[in-house]
Amino acid sequence: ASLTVGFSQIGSESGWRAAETSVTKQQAEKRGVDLKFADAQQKQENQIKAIRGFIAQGVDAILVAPVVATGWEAVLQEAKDADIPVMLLDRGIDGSPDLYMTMVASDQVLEGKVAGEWLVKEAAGKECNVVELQGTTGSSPAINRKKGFEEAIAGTPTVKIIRSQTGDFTRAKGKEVMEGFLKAENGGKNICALYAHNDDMAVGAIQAIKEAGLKPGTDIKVVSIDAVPDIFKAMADGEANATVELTPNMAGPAFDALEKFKADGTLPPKQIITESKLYTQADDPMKVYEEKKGLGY
Amino acid sequence: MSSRLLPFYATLAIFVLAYGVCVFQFPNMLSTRVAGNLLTDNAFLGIVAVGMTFVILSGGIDLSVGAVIGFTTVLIAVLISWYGIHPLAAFAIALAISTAFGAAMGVVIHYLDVPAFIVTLAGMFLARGMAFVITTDSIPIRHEFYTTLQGLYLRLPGGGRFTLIGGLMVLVFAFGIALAHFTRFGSYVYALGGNKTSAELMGVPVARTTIGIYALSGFLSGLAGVVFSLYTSAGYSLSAVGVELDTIAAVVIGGTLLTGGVGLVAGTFMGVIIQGLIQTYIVFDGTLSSWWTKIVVGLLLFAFIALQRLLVVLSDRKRLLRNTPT
Amino acid sequence: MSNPDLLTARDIRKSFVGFKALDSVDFSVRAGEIHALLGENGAGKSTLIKVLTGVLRADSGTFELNGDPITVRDTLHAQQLGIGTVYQEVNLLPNLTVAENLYIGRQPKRFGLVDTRAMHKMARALLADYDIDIDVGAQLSSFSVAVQQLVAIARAVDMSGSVLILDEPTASLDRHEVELLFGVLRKLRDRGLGIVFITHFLDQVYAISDRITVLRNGRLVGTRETASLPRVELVSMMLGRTLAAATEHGRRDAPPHSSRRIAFHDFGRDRSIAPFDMTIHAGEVVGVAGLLGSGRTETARLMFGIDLADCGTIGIDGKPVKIASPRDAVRLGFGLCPEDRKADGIIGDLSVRENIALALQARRGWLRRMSTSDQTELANRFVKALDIRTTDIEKPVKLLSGGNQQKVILARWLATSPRFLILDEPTRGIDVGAHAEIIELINKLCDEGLALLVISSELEEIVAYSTRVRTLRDRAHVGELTGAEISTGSIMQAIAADPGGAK
Amino acid sequence: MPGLRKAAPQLVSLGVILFFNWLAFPGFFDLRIQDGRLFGSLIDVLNRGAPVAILAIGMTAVIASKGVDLSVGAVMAMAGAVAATMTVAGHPPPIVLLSALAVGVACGLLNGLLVAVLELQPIVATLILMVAGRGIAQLITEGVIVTFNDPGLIFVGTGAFLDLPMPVVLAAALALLAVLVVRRTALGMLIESIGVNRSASTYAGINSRLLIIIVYAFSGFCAALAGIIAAADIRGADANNAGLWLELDAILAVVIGGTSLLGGRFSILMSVLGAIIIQAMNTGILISGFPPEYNLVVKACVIILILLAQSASLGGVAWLPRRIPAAKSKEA
Ligand SMILES: Nc1ncnc2c1ncn2[C@@H]1O[C@H](COP(=O)(O)OP(=O)(O)OP(=O)(O)O)[C@@H](O)[C@H]1O
Ligand SMILES: Nc1ncnc2c1ncn2[C@@H]1O[C@H](COP(=O)(O)OP(=O)(O)OP(=O)(O)O)[C@@H](O)[C@H]1O
Ligand SMILES: [Mg+2]
Ligand SMILES: [Mg+2]
Repeated sequence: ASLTVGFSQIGSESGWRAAETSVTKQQAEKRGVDLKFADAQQKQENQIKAIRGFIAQGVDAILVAPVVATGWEAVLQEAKDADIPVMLLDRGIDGSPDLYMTMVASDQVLEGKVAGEWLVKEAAGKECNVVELQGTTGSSPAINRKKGFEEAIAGTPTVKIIRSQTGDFTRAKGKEVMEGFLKAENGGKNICALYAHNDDMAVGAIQAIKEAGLKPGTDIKVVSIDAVPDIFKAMADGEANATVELTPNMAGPAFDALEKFKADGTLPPKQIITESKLYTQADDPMKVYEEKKGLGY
Repeated sequence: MSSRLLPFYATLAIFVLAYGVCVFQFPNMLSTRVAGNLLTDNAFLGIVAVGMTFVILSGGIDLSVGAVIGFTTVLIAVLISWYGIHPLAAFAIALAISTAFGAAMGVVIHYLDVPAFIVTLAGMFLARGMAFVITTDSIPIRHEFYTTLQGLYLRLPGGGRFTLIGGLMVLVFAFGIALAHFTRFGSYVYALGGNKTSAELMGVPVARTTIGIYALSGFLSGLAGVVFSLYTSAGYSLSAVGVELDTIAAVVIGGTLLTGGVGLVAGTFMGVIIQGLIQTYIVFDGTLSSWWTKIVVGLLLFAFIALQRLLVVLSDRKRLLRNTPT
Repeated sequence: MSNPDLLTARDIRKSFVGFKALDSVDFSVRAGEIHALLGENGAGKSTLIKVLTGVLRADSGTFELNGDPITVRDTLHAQQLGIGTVYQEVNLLPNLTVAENLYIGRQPKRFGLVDTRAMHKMARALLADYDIDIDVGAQLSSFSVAVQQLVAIARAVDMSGSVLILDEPTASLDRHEVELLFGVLRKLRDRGLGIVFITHFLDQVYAISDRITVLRNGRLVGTRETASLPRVELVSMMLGRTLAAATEHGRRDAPPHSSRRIAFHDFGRDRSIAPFDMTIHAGEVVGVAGLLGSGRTETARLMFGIDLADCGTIGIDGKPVKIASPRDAVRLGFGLCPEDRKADGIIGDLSVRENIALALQARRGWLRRMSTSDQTELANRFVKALDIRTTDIEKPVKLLSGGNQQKVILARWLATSPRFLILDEPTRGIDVGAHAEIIELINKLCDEGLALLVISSELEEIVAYSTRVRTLRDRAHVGELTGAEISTGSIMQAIAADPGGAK
Repeated sequence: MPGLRKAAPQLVSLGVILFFNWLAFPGFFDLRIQDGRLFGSLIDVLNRGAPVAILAIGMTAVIASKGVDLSVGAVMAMAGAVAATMTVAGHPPPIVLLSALAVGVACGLLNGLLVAVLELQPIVATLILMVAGRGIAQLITEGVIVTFNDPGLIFVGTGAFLDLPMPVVLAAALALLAVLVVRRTALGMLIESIGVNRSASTYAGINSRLLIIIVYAFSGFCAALAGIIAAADIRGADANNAGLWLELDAILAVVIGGTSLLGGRFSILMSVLGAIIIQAMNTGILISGFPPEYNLVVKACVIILILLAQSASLGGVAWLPRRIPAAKSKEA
């Protein structure tokens, strides 16, 4: 019989998230898995409800993309009591590793670090004032990507963050906040680089930079995270410099592990960390753009 | 009396009908597990909704509840995890603060005559902002007491659990019903919602009642925060975002009029459960994409409200004919 | 036997922006007396009551209760001091039950919780004094204005330890209920209560009061023993002039039936009012009489398209027309002054000017706005014609006294130069002067060719202006009196004919 | 027009906020021409405030009729989604704009029908579309940000007219037009009348049902316009985030502008002023350099201060004696 798997997704707040959902669905279809999808509309309580619902339905396994690291122990214990394996996507949880079978995630701190290291190299010892567009206040990618970036530039006093505000992970806020930064920093002349916690904010900020009469990518370097298609277009136009990939295919490895486990009981490793690959203008951005376009970003 | 209960019966009838439809489609939904989950998963929502019912009955609104829940979870987590305070003491502190916060909003609303919508909107910003200021990290709570509390549940035949927090919600509803219908405070609340000027002329202590109502809502939001922190064993500044709208929807689905003065606490219980049912149904269905989820929730919301209106209007007509006084 | 003063107010002053509502007024009520407080609309009677009971704060002045100086903090405090009050307009809570309205704030308790059973029992006993036997657990809003008024009175009476104040309590009551109320008041007076009674019905004043205080334009005119004050003198005290004997109108003769007429045929609505026929000619005043709940208001609502008739036809000057909404009615030149002016009449926050222009504007459509100067001109004209007392026409209409609000609504319809005007209790809460003016106005209007349908509980008034009187009973039109048949006696007989039909 | 005296608390609030902005950033009032349009923080305030101002214009009418429209944020997302997908599909800008605006009007009509004909409570009636509308927007874009490059559409968001950014021009034009329509016709008075007492208005022969539907349709139109501007500004339709929570900002703007949530008297220009005040505060927070954790706390404090100022200027602060509103004692 084919497997029935429940997937509790956070929501559809960004293009990347939508891509992850559609890739997960594609992966399930490819393997003949019957995927039960539940969108939590950004709410942890809804995710918990969904997991409980999956348990009540008696699914064969549960995928969860946890909206936050804490707060899962009770409900995952219930799943465990019901002998339903749980696999975490995107991020780990705070709690005993016994509660889940495996976790497929990127290293968010590493993502920030990769971006930071790229910038340190790019600045090459010259003075570089960075403005930072943070993700949604309190969200774990915002916290971790900030942390990783700060770690990477910690040893280089010439590279420093002069302004940091939240752009809520959205294009519109990214643009608005960047406009403010530009005004406040002498029309942008004090700014050497922009670090955005996701590409959407970077795309918005690029427009703000252009409208202020500066050249994004040259006057102000732009580095961001996620690797959504639109940023590759900007890179192809020379308006963005680098992005760190966060793959939307978290479910593939999870399904692989599940299938193996169901076949012969092999337990997968507790952590499957996806690659945080750096893309720069040198990586033929147009080609990547074409590849990524169909993934449902 | 029957006129007051009418929307409640309508809602009850709709719920039974809807549950029947669900069970017909997914036989698994008729289980103690699902029933137990409905209570546990909606416990915090139910508890704030009781407070919100009082607020709305009095003709006001409280947009701050979700943020107060978030703030409370953070405060409790910080008190326990960082300062090593015993959870019970942390609960007491959190409840005291949330009650005072509600009372303060009540004071502003009454004495400065500013619309509740705006005062509580500012309250929402403030509570959420204070949570951010304390910490933006999500903080796990590891304390034996928590484990003990979480372990307290009745196992129902069929694998369901009647948990402590589910039970607490039921208690709060019982308390709310008693408060609304069997105390003077309750009649003052209805009086304010019916007509504030008349209430004032009839000697209802408007200031005391208004402040009491918002303090109650603050207290119950704090209690919901406690429940939420038990539910997740964590404190997180972004928890319970948007819960105010879910709560208002639950109250309104339960037959309470936003204009105030009309409604039942028991109806709110039905509203909460109906919302939980909608979500359970969507999870069981499992084919809806993110966007269809929203659309379907909207449509179901509409269906419930329209059906309820229809029932009320129909029986209202019949009633008028009978109840022609001298 | 002059009893001691119970509640005394001295040198009370109260100003609202721009003018003095009370100017150095002295007032006192003795134990064991019924004291009538009289004056024109806007004289300041209600304001005085509000100041006495803590709703409004006087600018200056002193109060004494039983000789002790007091400061009434608020209405609750007034109640605690034993002052029970019924304010003008029914000020109860429509969404609460009758019993809750009677006992809010002092519900009986058992084990710390409200004892609903006991409360209902007490409520039934209390209302029995007023001959009301209703389900006290039902919402107040499901009862007629009259019942609500009686509930308010019963509540105030029950709460008044020493002083009872009634601000126009009889406005929506009919004779029977007024008699009951008076019986209760006399009993209370004999028990030693001081009762303040505001009304515009002079008959009632003479029937029940011991002393009379008259206010005019916020000033005290005087306090007199009722027995020694002739009616004519009282009226001149109130108005500051003598009233032409015009009130004592002779009955009017029906005008020659013209072809200009409005005809309702077989018009009715299931369970609301039985189908009836009625033809009203231009220049005619048809009075409508009936007991409370007999279906008078229903008739008006049906004619004006608020409720839809489910059978029957309407013809204007012989041409069939359709009325599916008040808007249709207005377009055909109908107008309606509703019974409940607070809920259905005034637009409280809008100015007197806008309230007067509203119906005309609605008929013109939103595109053809009346210019502000036209509106002002219109409003000024009617303020003068109807003697509406207001400091200026930009004042929100809710700040006007009750009687003046009524006149504003009348002005709203007159401004549309209607062909057919329905007045539901037009003189409710209107002072003697204005009362006479309105009756005169009704007569004048119908001389000008207007067709009028006037609903009123005051039979003398109906007799005074009606060319025909339609009588209603149990939601059906049961008869019509014309010409010489019209007298209070014959009307009484017609509307109460069936002893089982009404209370 | 409302006298300056009536607008005093709002103007003072704005002045104080701008003063603090200037303290935080001395270049706040600098203006220069950049690529044919004015450039500077002050312009940013107007430009960023434009969508909320436009929403507030529609919202004012709705609130005046004793309603409220929670769906405007979702309608923005829908209109943006329609505009973007149609543009990407190659339709010319005029058709695209008309279609997007038509979507907004249709949404408004739906709200209006629910409120006026089914007589649902406005908050609930519009909550339905608030939830479902965003879903529909995402359905249209399939959850992705639909990016476009059509200069015509982009002009609506980032172009300039007389050196002023288009959003500002559009908001100003709409405000003036709305004020003209509302005050030069009887619409304003009739809406106020319905808002104060719907029953009495109906008795007076006003077609309150139709008017309510019109008011919601207008709000839908405004929301669609704001949605088009928001999409054009970022050259993409972000169905997930466009207009998110802006309904609250719009309501706040109306209330700060002094229109009562209980319906009745309203002033469109004051609501626009309210929107500018909110944006001045937001921009101030952005350039102040405070860490973002403090954003909400600052915002809350500012709102409370504005309300205090307003309340005090109306003589509402009566701490000591119990205040029974004399004006209300006659009115329900
Ligand atoms: N809150 C207020 N603000 C301004 N003016 C007011 C206010 N309340 C009452 N007035 C004015 O005070 C005057 C006295 O009003 P009041 O209600 O006392 O009259 P009244 O004698 O009771 O008349 P009626 O017989 O019509 O009820 C009126 O001119 C009225 O317009
Ligand atoms: N919405 C309602 N709910 C319950 N009862 C109602 C309602 N509307 C009217 N009634 C009742 O129907 C009866 C007939 O009403 P109607 O107003 O026509 O009588 P009326 O002869 O005009 O009496 P009144 O002198 O009280 O106006 C009244 O007793 C009234 O209480
Ligand atoms: Mg009066
Ligand atoms: Mg009547």
